[in-house]
Amino acid sequence: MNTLATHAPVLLIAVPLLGAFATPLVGKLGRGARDLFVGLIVALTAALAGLLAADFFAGSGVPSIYVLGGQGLSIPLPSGMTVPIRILFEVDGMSAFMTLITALVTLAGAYFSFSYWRERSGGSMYFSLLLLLTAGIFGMELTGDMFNFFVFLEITSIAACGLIGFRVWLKKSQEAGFKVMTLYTLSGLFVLLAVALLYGQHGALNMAFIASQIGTLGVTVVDKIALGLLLTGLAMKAGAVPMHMWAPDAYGEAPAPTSAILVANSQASLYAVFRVLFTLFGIGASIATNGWILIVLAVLTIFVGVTMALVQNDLKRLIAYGAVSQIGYMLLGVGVGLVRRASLVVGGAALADKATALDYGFVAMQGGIFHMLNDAACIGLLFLTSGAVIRASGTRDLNKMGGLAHRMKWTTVFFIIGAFALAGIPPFNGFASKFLIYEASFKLSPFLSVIAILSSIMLLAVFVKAFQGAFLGPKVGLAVDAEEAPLGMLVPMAVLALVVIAFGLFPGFFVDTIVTPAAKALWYGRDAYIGAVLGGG
Amino acid sequence: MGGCGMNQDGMSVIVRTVTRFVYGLILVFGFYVIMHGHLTPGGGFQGGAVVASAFALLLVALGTAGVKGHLNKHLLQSLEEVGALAFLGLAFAGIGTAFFYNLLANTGGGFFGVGVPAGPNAGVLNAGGLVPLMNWAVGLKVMTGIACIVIVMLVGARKEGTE
Amino acid sequence: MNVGNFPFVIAALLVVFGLYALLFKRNLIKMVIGVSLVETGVNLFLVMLGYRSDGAAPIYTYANAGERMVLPTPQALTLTSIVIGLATTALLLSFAVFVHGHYGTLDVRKIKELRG
Amino acid sequence: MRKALLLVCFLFVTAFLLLAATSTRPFGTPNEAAMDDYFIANAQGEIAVNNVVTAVVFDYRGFDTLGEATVLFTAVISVLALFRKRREDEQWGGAA
Repeated sequence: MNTLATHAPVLLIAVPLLGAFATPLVGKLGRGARDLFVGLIVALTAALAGLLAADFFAGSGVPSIYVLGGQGLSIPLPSGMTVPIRILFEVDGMSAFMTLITALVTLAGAYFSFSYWRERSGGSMYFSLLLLLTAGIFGMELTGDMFNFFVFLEITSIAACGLIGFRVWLKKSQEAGFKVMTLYTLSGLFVLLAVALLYGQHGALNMAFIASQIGTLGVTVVDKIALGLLLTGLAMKAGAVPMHMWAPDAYGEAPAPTSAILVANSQASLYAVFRVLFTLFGIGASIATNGWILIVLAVLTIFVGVTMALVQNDLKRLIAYGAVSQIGYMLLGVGVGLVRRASLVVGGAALADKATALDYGFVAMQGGIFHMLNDAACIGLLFLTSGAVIRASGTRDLNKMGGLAHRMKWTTVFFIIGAFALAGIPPFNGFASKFLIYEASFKLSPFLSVIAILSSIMLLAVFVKAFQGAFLGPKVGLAVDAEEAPLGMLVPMAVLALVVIAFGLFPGFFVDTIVTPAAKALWYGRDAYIGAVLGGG
Repeated sequence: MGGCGMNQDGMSVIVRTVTRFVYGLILVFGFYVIMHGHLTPGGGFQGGAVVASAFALLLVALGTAGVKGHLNKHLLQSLEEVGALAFLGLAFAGIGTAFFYNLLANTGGGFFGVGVPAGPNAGVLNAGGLVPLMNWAVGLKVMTGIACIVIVMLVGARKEGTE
Repeated sequence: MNVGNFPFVIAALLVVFGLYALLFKRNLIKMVIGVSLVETGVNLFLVMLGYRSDGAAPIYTYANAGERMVLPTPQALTLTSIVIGLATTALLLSFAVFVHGHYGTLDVRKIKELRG
Repeated sequence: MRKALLLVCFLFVTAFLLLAATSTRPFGTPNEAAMDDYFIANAQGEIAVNNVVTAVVFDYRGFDTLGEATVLFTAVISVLALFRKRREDEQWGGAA
């Protein structure tokens, strides 16, 4: 038995935490030592995430358990008990998939930061917060315990707000910091209230146990209220539209590399929404309603995100609204899947057949989940290029930029790749996943896919405008002697660009190896998720 | 800002004298709460908060100039990181079995390994395995962390809050 | 003594008061107080869920033999969430300090550079 | 308009919370206490600790406590970072 792979779930959190606690101490030795240390920690974390994912996707697909502090690693129940008493991690296809996304974005963001933050103050604290944010996101994705999830949610909230307000000399960053912290806290408290209600109802905090209780006892009023609070809180944290007001501020005001990681943070909340809807409440008559709620949120998010992006003149804020609209595509894919799943027979075997026959609901889920990975890569790439552009031109206002393409050739190329991928233009990865979403949502309702396609076209117009404003035309202001971004920035951008192209050229391979297991874990993995903890099936 | 009683020189002589007297008592009580966390109500967090409140009292009563040299921000921050690392290290100690495995409890005497009789009893101080050690680590972390926040905000708010 | 659901209603009202302050007050500090009130309400709700009628504190040092004890888990959870509340309040107040430094006011109606 | 919308939201949430409070089980009568009874019964035997809450905080749910310590650490680092000593070009209204 490979011990490192066995301990990978907890090391994935413990290693960045170790890095975060030690970074300020190592930082006293000087910048070189600190950068080396953080670089090692980030590389080790990414390697662990890769190991975890490789181990899982090569295995049989049964969720694996890690019991914290138990006598044995995979014995969740003490003898004679039917309730798991310790905190445990549960890794299924979806969790393993999400850790891959986080690892990719963190790797690019952290290595970009080494150059980006070179001549700024407070570097040790910056990297410490960055590692804490990463650890929190990994925790949200791996934990199988409701309260533990809330704790990690709060870690990401506080670390994210510390990073958003990090450049205290910017007026807007402080306003954004206060606003985002208030809304994050509120969303965290909604989640905590829901956890309290579920604990009061079922006397336990383990997700699998609560799911099985809801399955056997039926959905009570208290459970429904808890579901409502969880959905509100998590959709708020993910930036879905009626509760999206913080998202453009957060993405726009945070330092560029952290904006990319904040998108991974939003996706972790989105993962939690899916986990709640499919695993915790994946049974009973109300799941079709839940699916339609997701679809309404999705359509609003796509539409409002793109429309608001059209009117922006601030480069970061424009990309931020683009990021908001992409959350809508993921919600749309999974929402269509949820509605379709409700209309099929409720039972593991029938659902498994539909997955192998590629029912349109399952295809929609594949599209939505694949789009999370694609969005992380291309939005991350866009935020990194925006960082390079703003650093070179000294402004974020598109009206005051221009002519950067003359001197910053590589950055221009990367921006084009990211923008095309986000708008869903064929050779890039955004097309691969959006096509699955269009195709599947058309079968549920043509209206949905029309909205999705039109919004993508509008998004292309937005990025053409931004491209024209920043890169084309005569050289304005600082652009006259703007220099190409240093190698330390170009390499992380190139890595993300390669990922974007690879996923666009070989979508079939990636869908088969990593996306399908993740979609299956949600589609019919509920019984396996519960069975891994409580035994039986 | 001057009107709220907190300034460079601190508060009146009465307050300062009482503070000097009470300060030690609060510290002793805080350390007692941390040390007996596994026997009586309390623990690392509560005790740490009590000790931090003693620091805050000192800061308010004697003023920021009065405690210069006693409470060093950088030292406090380093100690907090040491506390956090110690806690993480204790959690790592049991990784041979599982993360957070309590490998010292009930080893039969020695270092925090004494067992306790079942049912109500007066309590054994040398028991609990890693629990008392974790209490100390967390206590160190909380007392220095909160003190750090209080000092930084008290000094910084005056400087940064008004342009 | 049977009090039904009355204590839970009190906790819910505390949350409601906090939300009121958060939504309708115009001063940043009062909004922070609102957030704190919501936190207190949720913590109160959480710790009340652990009460068992006629139960004693779950500490054997002080317990009498054979006594019924209240549930320990909610107390542990509340401890965690109180510390989290402390952390968020500290950060919110720090942001309020800097907002005041930049804008010269704590009135939310005058702090609106981030619209649209 | 904005205020009316807020008021509607507020009233909705109020009703929701009161419904939650009234539909929870009565005060003092836990539905299900198997997990907590296990803690009460086994804290002394397994962890050798008299204070059951401490046993839960530092052993059974120790990972939550690590998270909680991390939250406090994050807050301290964030506050220290906000009030840090800045460079010359990082004063009010400095470069983006």
